[in-house]
Amino acid sequence: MGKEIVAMILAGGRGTRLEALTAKVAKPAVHFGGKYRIIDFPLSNCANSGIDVVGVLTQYESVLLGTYVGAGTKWGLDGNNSLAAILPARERGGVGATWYAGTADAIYQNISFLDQYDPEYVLILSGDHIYKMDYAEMLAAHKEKGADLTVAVLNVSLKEASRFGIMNTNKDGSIYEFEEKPEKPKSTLASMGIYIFTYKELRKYLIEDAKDDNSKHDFGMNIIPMMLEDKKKLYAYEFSGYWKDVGTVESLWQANMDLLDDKELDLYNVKKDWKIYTEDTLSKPQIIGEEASIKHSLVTQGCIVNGDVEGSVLFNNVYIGEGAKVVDSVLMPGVLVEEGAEIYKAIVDEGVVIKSTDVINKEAKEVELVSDNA
Amino acid sequence: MGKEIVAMILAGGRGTRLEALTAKVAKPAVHFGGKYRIIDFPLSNCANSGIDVVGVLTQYESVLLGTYVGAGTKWGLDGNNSLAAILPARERGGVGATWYAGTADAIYQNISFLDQYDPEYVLILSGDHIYKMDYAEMLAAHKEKGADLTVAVLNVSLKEASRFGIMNTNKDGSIYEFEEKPEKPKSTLASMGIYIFTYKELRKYLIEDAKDDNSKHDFGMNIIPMMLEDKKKLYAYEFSGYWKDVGTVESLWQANMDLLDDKELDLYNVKKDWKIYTEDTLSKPQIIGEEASIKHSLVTQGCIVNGDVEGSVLFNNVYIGEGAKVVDSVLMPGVLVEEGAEIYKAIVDEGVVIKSTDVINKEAKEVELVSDNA
Amino acid sequence: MAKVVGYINLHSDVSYKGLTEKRPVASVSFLGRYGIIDFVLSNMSNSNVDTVGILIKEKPRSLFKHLGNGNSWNFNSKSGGVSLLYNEKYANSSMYNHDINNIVENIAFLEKSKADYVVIAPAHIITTMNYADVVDAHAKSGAEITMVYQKIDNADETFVGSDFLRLKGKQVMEIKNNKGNRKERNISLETYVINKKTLLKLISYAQKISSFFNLRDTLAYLCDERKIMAYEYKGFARCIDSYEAYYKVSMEFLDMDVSTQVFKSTWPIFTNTNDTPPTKYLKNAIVKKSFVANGAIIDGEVDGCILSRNVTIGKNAVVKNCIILNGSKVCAGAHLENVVIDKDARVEKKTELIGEGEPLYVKEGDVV
Amino acid sequence: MAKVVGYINLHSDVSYKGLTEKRPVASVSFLGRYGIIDFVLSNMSNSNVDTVGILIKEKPRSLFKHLGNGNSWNFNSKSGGVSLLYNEKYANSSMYNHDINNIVENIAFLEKSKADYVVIAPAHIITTMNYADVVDAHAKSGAEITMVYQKIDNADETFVGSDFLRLKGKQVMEIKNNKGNRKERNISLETYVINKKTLLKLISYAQKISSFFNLRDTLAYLCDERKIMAYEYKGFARCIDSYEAYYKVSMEFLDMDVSTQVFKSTWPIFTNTNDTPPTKYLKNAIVKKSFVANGAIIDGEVDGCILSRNVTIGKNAVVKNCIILNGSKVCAGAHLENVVIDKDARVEKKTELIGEGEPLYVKEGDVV
Repeated sequence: MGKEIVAMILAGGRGTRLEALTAKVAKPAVHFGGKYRIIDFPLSNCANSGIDVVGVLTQYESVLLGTYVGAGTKWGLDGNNSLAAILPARERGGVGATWYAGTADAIYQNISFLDQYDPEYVLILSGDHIYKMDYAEMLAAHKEKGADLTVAVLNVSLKEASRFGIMNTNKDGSIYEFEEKPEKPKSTLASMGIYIFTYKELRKYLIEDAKDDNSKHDFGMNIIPMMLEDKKKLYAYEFSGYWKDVGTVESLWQANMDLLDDKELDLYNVKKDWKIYTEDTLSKPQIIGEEASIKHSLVTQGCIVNGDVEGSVLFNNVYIGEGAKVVDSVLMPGVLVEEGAEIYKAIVDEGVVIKSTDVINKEAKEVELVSDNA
Repeated sequence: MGKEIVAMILAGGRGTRLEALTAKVAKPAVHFGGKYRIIDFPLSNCANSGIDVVGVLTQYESVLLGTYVGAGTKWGLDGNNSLAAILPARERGGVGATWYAGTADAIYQNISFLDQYDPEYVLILSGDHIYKMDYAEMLAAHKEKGADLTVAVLNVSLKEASRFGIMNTNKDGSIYEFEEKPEKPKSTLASMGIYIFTYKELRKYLIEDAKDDNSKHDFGMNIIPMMLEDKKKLYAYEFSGYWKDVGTVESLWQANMDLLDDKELDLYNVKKDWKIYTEDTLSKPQIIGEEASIKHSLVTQGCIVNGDVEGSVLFNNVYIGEGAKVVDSVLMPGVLVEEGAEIYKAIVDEGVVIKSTDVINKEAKEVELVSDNA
Repeated sequence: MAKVVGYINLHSDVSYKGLTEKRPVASVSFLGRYGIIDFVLSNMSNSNVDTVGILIKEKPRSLFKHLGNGNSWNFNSKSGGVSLLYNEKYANSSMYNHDINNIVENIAFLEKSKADYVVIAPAHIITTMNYADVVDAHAKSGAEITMVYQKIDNADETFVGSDFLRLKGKQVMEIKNNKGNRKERNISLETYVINKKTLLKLISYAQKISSFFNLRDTLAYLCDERKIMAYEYKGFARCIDSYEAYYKVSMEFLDMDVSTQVFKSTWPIFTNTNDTPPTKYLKNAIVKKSFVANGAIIDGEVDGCILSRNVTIGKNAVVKNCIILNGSKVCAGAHLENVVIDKDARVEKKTELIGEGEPLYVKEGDVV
Repeated sequence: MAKVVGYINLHSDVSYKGLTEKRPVASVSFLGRYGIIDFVLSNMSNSNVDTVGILIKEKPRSLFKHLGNGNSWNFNSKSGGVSLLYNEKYANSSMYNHDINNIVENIAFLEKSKADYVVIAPAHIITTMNYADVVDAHAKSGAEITMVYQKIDNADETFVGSDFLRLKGKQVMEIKNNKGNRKERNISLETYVINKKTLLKLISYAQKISSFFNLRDTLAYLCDERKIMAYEYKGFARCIDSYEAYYKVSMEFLDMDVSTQVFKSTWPIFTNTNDTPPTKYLKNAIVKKSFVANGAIIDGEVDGCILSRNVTIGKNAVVKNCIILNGSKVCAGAHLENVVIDKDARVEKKTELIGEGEPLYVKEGDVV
């Protein structure tokens, strides 16, 4: 019995622009929002969209990611017919051991996984975007248009457009041209790196692309241009709402701050039915001491707060000593801020101890990253 | 809180002597005993011995193995403090992408995984042996002796001894010499490839071995000789009971046949408390037709038998047509034997269709392997 | 499909003599491998109804055990799942222990659901019904209530005591009890699709009429004033409403023409795992026309039987037309015909047991 | 440690007024994040007792939900696990609905276990007891029965109505009710280690004496003729045996010296996950000396409180010395002191509620 749709999450990249934060974990496993890891967002979106087979393609520091994804239990993907499968680069019979060479190559190397489910459609996702999206609606649009490929796009400002891959479309939403980071953008529809392919087309193009030694084996650079050239039916699907590629320390910080200001990403599920699932941490309750002051912040279970916290996001088991000041900062799990220490506009990596005499980034112009892995 | 012991199962090898059976799956994922995969045995042994963190090291065709092991649910290893973690070869921060180069190197590449659990002892297992063993008893022996390394050994016949790695021991069980496949064995204590190391010793030797470019990075060839040279405390732990390394088509066939003859491996749990856990297959009941005859065989759920079956092992969803004859054979999942076909002394690979006019291996001298992947 | 929530309705008067003395009908072993409830649960799962409430009438214990966390039935453990709805308050007062009171006692289950439609189905009527089809037809018809029926021509033999529907076109005019005095009937399969809002109104209305009124009574009472649509189901259906029917339907499945109607690769029947090894046939085994579950060890003659998990048939024992439940042992040389043996019983060496007419029943754990 | 099976004994007369009207003591919310039963379950898990039977007295529904498949308590789902043992037969006859009858009704649980020893512990006495230590001492003493006690010097204030032990050396001579007329007492923590064989004999013996006899009665009856060992437990222990005690012990935890005795990294307290986001503090939040669970949104003043999951405190609301359970909402400008608010209630804008003496109680779902 074939599946209608299978999702493949590209989670192999290191994300070097996140510097020390990805020294020991893959980017999709980076902490976000006081409680989550980035990959919780595409995985929860899959679960909430009713997609029940999800492949997670890994290569860089995949152990934590692999055990984190486990069998998909955290997202409810552990029924008899549902699954989150870790797909590492590996040695294959008749091929040998090969690493993933590009986004398209990674999917190509897992054609036998896809064939096993014989899906009509394949959803390609990135493991490092923060957003809530109903892929079922995108699939409905794909089916309605009879498309070979549907690309989710976001209407960005003209200024930003030259940082993105831009889809130039006709009035009916069909794509006639794709420009990677155009200097003079003709449109403002930026690709979100979210693709729904009709699988038999995808399969054909992946096999063709794999034969081409000059190809970068990349969806944006190779597969989409090939399909446009062949006059395949490519459509843009416009998404509106919060979406963020947290590619840099600055953008990761900003995305955390966005949560404090009620941007469109609603973790509190006011619109119901779209919870972001994550791991359950075994921690004591959040304890707020007698001398504490907390404003305009997210604080999660396991924290002990005795000092002043403002405009900040505190992850699991963070400890803030008396008289300490934490302003506009993101404190990853297990950070210990000793009495009287001060931190401004910083991301503090997992487990770091801030000494009582430390004053971090008082100027607070740029975001400062504090890590033991620096 | 450190774990007392963590188990690491080496499951990366292809097992080329199993020929077509491992064309598309790693050896530990090969089917065995009508219902199981080989890796069910070490994993069930771990679960039954009370070991609750198990790493499974994969490289060759790891997708099926990875999704099969999942989060360890099949073996009950899915509590809040228990885990079966897939550890593929991968790209690491500061190191780059590296394949596993040998048994010791595979463990070396996962030192950070082990460090995370800070175990006192590490149990190294092979993913392709069939046996029931209480590792807790072996650990007790290791602790009692104050050993740095305990090697499980099996007392084999003198004739067989030259096929194995042989441990030469003193009266107190301490190992003074290790000989790999000796022509003239001094003892008959064959290494089973099951090691308990005191972790701080293992860690030291792995790091030392990794620096040596001339090393094969193998436990038997490199680590054990180094430790013997350093006069470390190595002890043999004698195991008695059924144990089989199913390395060849012939030995895999034989191990299946052993189940029919009440050898010491008891799947029916007469000695209780030592179930071999495996995946639950969604199949209809086993249906035996009006014209069927089945003797001296194992037949599992989902099979439909209308013909004659004798001395054979039938896996899930095997179909035997009327008048077909299946003798001394192992039929992997989904094999379809048409009416009137005959099969003698064969292993028939997953999903193979045996045509009604086929007569397989009537001579029945050697075991014949029938596979579509040949 | 629109948003649907399911109820499995275990409130009924069906019982199977000794088999249901200590367990509810829903968890009686069936075809060696299943519990009776697995079929309706699998139908829910295969129809993508992923939130299911089980209206438990009595003896909840074996159901807790059988259902575990519902993973075996393919429900997403986050967005859906199985809820056990038990009416402790009325458990021991039979007149009040009915489906409507159970729904009311556990009303939070229904209220918090965002479903538009509710599917209600019993466990003891075995079908392979796709509720998605019924819901689609229901939605198209514009009706608030749809009842599923099957046209049968042996209503004098099966479904006696069930309801039949008097129809006018596709509308239900009357709901009456099948007394078995006619062959052709449009038999109610006790499967309903009701708009969630309508169901909420219905239960408060029912409670006003009489606190003894169950769902069936309410629908029967209302069908002349409200439009109730009828949906004809043409697939496989068997009503296991007595010990005799349990035996008869079980035996019917040994006919491949019957069992292939139910066991289809596109419509899996889910159940829980038991980690039992394959069945072992020893040298004296002669097995024909039987269903055999895993873990059995057979060294005798078995013909026309259903053997559950971990059954042992000793050397040269002869077992014909029997149903033998989990863990029971038939010792060497025993001779059984037409017998139902409950769990963990033991038939001693050379014992002869032959059921005449109605199959003999051997109690759980008995030694005979 | 030797093979041990655990019973969590929910048979007691303890209740917390409104809080236990619809749920058993075991599943009452505690410290924002837990159910009362989580502490004894975690003790079992941390002591490596991996097979646990829960002797449910009443209102099983919320327990089914809370416990799920037991994974949250770290029980290996294959070799151990949580079994819900419910005594349907006697659920509505209070004299017969006691622990011994429950054990008997569910005797298969005990019989199939291969344990040598049985640990029995209640849910409403909060400890961090390592049962492995008790079992070791029990095994060494050679006794068949061991009772755990704590020496306290405020027996006039706490554990009133509990038992105390009269000891001679390490042997229990008498078991009597603590009437609160003395400060120093060796209080029974209702935690017993009994050899499995002895327990089996004990329950059949108890039934012969009187079918009203529960386990405590039986031990009290027997302690002059049988050797019962006493084991002194010196760790943290609080008895939550009333609404007042529930409030008082909860508030005590806000003292870091108390809570650090219980929350230790080597002794995790397990509970189930609820997938709630972090607590959100808005610009007007002033929070001090409080426990806050995830999912809360706070824009007012909170001092000396325990807030459960998904609580909302509106702008400039003032909440002091309150316990607020899941999903309740305190609207802008309200003023609360010394109040316990049950789940999903709503305190309207500018409402003032002040508990004098005993804390006020606001019912589940109420709007005040």
